[in-house]
Amino acid sequence: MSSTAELEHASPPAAAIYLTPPEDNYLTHDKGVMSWIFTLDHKRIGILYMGTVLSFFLVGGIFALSLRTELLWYNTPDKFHLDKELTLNLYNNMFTLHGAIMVFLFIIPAIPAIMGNLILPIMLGAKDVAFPRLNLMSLWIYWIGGTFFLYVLLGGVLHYGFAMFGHPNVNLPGGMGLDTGWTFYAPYSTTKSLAGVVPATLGAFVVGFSSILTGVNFITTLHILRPKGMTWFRMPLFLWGLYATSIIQILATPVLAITLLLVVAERTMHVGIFDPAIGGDPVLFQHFFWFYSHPAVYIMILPAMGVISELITVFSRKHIFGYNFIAFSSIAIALLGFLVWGHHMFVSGQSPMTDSIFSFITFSVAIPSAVKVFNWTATLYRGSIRFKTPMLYALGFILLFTVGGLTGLFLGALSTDVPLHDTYFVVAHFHYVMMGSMLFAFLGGMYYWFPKIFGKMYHEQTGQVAALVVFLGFNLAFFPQFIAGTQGMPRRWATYPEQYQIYHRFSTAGAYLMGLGLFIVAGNWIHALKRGNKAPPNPWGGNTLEWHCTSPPPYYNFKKTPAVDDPYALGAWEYVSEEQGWVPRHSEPPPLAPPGQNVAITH
Amino acid sequence: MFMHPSILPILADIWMPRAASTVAGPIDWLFYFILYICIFFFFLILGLLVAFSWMYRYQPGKTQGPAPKHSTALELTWTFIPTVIVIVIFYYGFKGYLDLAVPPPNAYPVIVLAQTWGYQFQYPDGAIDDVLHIPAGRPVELILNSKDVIHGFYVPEFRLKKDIVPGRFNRLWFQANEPTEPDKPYDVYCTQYCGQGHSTMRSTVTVDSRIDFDKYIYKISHFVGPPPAQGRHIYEKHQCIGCHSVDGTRMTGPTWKNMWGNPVDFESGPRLAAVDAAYIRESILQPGAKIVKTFSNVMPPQSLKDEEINEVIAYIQTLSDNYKPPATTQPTSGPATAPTTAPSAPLTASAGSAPASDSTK
Amino acid sequence: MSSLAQSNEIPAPVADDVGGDGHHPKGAHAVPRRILIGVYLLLCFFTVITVAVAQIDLGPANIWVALFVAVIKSSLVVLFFMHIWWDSPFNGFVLIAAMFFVALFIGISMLDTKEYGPNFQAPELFQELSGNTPPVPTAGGSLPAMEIPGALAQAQVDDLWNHDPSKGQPTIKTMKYDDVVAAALADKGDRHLGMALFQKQGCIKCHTVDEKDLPRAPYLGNVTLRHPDDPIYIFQSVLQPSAVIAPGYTTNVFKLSTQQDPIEGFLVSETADTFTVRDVNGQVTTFPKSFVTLHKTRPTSLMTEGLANDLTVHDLASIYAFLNSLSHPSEE
Amino acid sequence: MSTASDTHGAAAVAEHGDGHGHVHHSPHLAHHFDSPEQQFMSAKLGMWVFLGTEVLMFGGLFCAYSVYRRAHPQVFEFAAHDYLSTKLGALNTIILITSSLTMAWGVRCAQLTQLKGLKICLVLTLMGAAGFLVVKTIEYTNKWHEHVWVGPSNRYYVARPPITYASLPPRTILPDNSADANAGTADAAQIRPVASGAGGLNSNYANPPETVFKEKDLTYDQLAPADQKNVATFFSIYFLMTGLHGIHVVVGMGLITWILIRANKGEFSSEFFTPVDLVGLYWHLVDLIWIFLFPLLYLIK
Repeated sequence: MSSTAELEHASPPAAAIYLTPPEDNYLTHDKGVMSWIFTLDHKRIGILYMGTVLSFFLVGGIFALSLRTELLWYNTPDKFHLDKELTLNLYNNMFTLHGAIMVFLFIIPAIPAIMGNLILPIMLGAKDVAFPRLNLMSLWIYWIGGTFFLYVLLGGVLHYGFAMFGHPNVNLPGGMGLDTGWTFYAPYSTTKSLAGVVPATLGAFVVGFSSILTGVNFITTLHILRPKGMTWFRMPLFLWGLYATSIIQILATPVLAITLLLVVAERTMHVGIFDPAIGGDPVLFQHFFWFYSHPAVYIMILPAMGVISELITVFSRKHIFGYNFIAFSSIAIALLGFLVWGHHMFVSGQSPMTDSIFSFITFSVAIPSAVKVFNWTATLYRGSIRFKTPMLYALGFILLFTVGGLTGLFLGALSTDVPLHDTYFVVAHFHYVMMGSMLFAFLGGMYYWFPKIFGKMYHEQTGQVAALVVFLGFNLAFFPQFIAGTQGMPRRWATYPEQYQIYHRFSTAGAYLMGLGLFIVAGNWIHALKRGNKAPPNPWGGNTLEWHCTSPPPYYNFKKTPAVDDPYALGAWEYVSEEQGWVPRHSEPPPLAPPGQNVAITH
Repeated sequence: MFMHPSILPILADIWMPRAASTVAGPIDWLFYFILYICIFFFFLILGLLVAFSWMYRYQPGKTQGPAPKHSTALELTWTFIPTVIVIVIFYYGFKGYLDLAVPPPNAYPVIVLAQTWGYQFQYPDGAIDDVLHIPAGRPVELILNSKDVIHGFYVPEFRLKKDIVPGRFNRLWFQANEPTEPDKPYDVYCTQYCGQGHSTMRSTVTVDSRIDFDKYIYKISHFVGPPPAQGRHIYEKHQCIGCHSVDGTRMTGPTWKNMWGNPVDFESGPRLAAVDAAYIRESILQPGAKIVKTFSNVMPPQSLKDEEINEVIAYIQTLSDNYKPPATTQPTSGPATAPTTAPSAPLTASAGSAPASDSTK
Repeated sequence: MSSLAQSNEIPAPVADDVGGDGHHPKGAHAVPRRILIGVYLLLCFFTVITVAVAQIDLGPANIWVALFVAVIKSSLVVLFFMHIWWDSPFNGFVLIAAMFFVALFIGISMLDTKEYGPNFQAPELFQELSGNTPPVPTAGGSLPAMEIPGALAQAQVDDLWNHDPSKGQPTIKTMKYDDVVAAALADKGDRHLGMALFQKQGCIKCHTVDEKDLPRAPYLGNVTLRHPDDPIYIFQSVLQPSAVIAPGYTTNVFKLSTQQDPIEGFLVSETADTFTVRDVNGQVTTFPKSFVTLHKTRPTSLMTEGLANDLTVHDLASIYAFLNSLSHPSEE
Repeated sequence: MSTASDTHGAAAVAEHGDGHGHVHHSPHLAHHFDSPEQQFMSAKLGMWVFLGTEVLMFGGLFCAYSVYRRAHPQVFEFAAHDYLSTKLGALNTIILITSSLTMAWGVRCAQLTQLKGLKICLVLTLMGAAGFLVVKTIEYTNKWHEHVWVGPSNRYYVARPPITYASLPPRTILPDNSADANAGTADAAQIRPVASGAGGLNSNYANPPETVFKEKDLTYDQLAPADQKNVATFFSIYFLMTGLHGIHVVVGMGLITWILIRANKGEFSSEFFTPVDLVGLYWHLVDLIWIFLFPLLYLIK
């Protein structure tokens, strides 16, 4: 706790803002496609990640909407006189690809790979991540993995496209869609499934390595490249979140890799580790899979929590409350997250002893999460809250995460989990946590750093409206699923008893509403990119280091690294105007920079 | 000790379905206990957010009061309280789970045999059916096996769920005290994704009074009829009906209509001039041996006795248009007189006939 | 290249929150020759050791010894070949953390698969906690009392017995089997008397009528459902117990190499390597087939002949009426 | 965690503070580092973290190994004793240890700018790796000729649908359609524990029967039915573990060759030997994993 003492006597921020002329920032530093594909600059890599990940998000979203549409009627195949076999298979493919693409290609890389790459080094005061080449490699690996999934996708589209017109046997080699569920449960995935399990698992395998390399890179960067004054307890909480995430990425992902390799081996060579027909044990597969995939949930949520910590404090103009507790709770969650995987297997025939142990540890994870929520709420106390778009998302995050976390109590308790397991209650729960919370943090962060990354301001009101639409849509889509689940609606069902139809109707309506909101968001960003106003270096008055350099940042982030102190001493900035944003207190507002000439604001 | 859901009637109505088993009580109690905790904390957080957002919203000219950066006392408080709460919840969950885990020794065991995509329930005396009947007021233990992939067994009204894992023998037990209303059985759902027919893999469970249950068991365990009728019975009770149609419609497996005696093509290997007993027998015992063209092998090997296989073959023969019943055999659908060794209860080919013991009296 | 050009005039960020000696950059320590050689020899030595130990049969200890040696060897490699001895401790910490999580993973997975033993029963711990403990098989002789639903008090039994209308009529042992059956078929019987006889004659000692009881003989609670309109079967079972033996109630006799007196009873089940037998006292024994020296089945039932000798035809019919009433309580 | 890392930057600062002029002119210094030491340390930390992931990846296979060995100890005794040659295994261990030594020596040479020694050591290491692969190939070919390969090409490969409770022996001796309803009540309650014996319920984890074969070696026929099903599984695990390790050896050879080429160009000196050190670490990890694989696979007796 010595660091807290440091924070007390933190010197006012050195405002060594170095304005490079606009035509020399990382976007304009080099020209040409090659300069992007082979770039070693962490910001450009982040941008490339952003493009790819968001396009995969679009694909996953389209699947989501289409399967919600199929669920509008409890008996879609009969109602429209469709080929039953075909419709069911199609639905299974839709929810599987929705899950697989969203989890492996969107949620996991979204915040670490996009925002981590864009922001981490600047926030840390470094010129780049520790291993720029490795960073570029992880991007390429991600692309390769994505191609595997695209291949599976294409295979599915071809197969079912032709099947609809009576040619059921058109297949790409080993790639007719994917119908195992994103969990690849054996023995279905290793024996019965006729779909493209091998390419899909290989894809996830490859993407996993991209995630590992990112983790290696971030951990090394955070350990070695911390500049003068950046002690561990002066690191912004977003970096703590990324640090915890990286730990999970490097410790858990290799196990996923070996698991998927075993699935491929099982399917191609019948090695008999998971398939009971040749002496294997399906439950062992679940141990393997969830040893990665439960910590993966924290890969998704921890950086999101980091983002929220930044947003809350900046937009309530107030020092974050309980810095140490938030920081340590991130690490605690990361480590405890490794000890709870078995709560995915309470009804799978796991031994009662193991069930009980896992249930107990699961509850212990609830505590640091609760601590975070209370700290964020307390940060608002006596603030001066500005409801900019990022702040709306942050508040939305807190609510959704509260719901998601609390409903986790039902599933962590052994006896109540029994009726709720594998029902829509679980679906709603993890969408509230993974989708709701993580997506809200992601959008909030995107809005928050948009001016810094692109040097353009988005349209505020549109952003706020979109935020509300997304929030309403989300709750309308997923809250009814809690009720449906409690009433007994099992997950992954293409057709279902009629009594659940009403909930599905609401859910689908909400999904569409949310889709609409997201389209507004996209429109807002594209419009901002094309003709948004020029962004000031510090539009929000944040005090973390990325706000100490120009927007967009120069190629090397900092020529002279600013002295670092308490990242949340927001009092050091004062608001000037839309054009100039916030500037260090006690300094005359800088004259507007004439085009093509740089002005240094000195302290 | 149970907090009755009707404390919050609205909630009670929309959440859990009616509780029909003895294990449901504690589970529901814990559910509503947690639910009230959730409601409290959610509105606590919501209230704080709204209050703070309003009181401390940005107003030009309004200066910002001093606020603490941290308060260890506060931190410890809101670390300690959730800890206590989760420990309490864990305890009750653990307790309820143990009651679920250990069946009483006198439980009535029923074997649940799952395959893609249907259930088969085997009663201790060997009777087999595709729907579950259980005696009221008596502990029942289900022994869950799967023939192929992982399936699930879920009865919402009983608050019971267990995966059916091939190679393992998961068990669950419960006791249902109230017989179900006539024709209103509870649903059985498959909750573990098992492929194409996952969402159509459903069955029903009926709670009978003791005497009705005895009658039911008697009825299904003494089905007697000429071989084709027996074959039809097996066709219905052994889940063939799930994948093979008898009216020519294409389902997961080839239809049985007009199969007998007609040529058939295979995915690999020479074409079979005419379907015969040998081929059918092989297809039942080793479904993967010959796969009919345009179909894929999702059928698990069936464990039928020889006479049962012959009965199925006899039934399949009757399904071809050019089938002429031998003069000695009776029409398959009509009532069949039982051999003298069997109880003199007139039974029809389908198990849905009148309960036997009614006709005996 | 441009980067290098630029890097020259850039005063790069440096860490200030750290201490340490600047002269030997960590990990850049050149390992002395003798240490390299020494470690190498040690490694070879331990390889020989582990192979040698494997030849000795220590039972389960073998694997632990082998693992212990392997740990020693690996730590030698890590410490000296991989420089951890001189390197920053954190690098070693990374490796240890990785090992720790592997141990965690293996440990818990093993815990589950181990816990999920071959025996179907949940572990005792859970049985005690949940209070559902299976019944202790009753020792020979002492029979647990079994109750008929609404059983009669001894007084009522005696009363019914004393006022048996058929008193004085010829008893069964004086008649021919066929006459008894024919007469009994004609008689409707009195189910209350039947109940009394069922208790008095001690049928209830073996035949259960409540499924909650552990049966020592065929369950009679629904016998007339199983044999509808077939009183002859019942009569025969009473008069000539060994004529038809209910399936599953053939008496098996096993002589075991391990004990003197044979085990006698009903064969409950048989697996690839075991028999399970329940004797007339309800005691259940399971023993491996390899112990069996002699196995034969008795042609006769455990139910002794002539239990009904002193009864009359009316009594016999009454017992049937009683059993029938058990199967159809509705027809009160 | 923080203290450990903080000692990292130390050298960097100190070194930088000493203001060695040559630091900034080092041709190998990337723009975002301030001193070669900092760069060196981050490289090493990164490598160690990566090695950690390698350990966890193999950890998955070790987990499968442990679970199946615990469930089927006799299978492992039988298969390892009859089909794995301790001699070849031990030979390979020695070979790998030696190559580890030469690699470590190579690093030493690089640190002392003895390029000739470095090249010799690297060549020796390469030869060691090649030798290891040769021995492995011999073992694999033997397995191939003995028909104990992976999956169906394994002579012990048994594929039958999972045993179902209904098909267990006890049900066959229950009356077929019983005249005896209590066959289902008390009887079945008694059946359960028995049926779960050897070869019965949960064949995956059934304890092998207590009949002890300690005196003479196991034969396949002496294995419990449940175990016989898993002999092929042992070979699957064997091939997966050694195969994945072999792949790492091949990758290592590639890396060493790359280092050798760079050494030929004389790129390494006491100023800059990071690549040699990192490849060294990788190679030692490969050795490390084998140190565990050898007793676990070859020394089961």
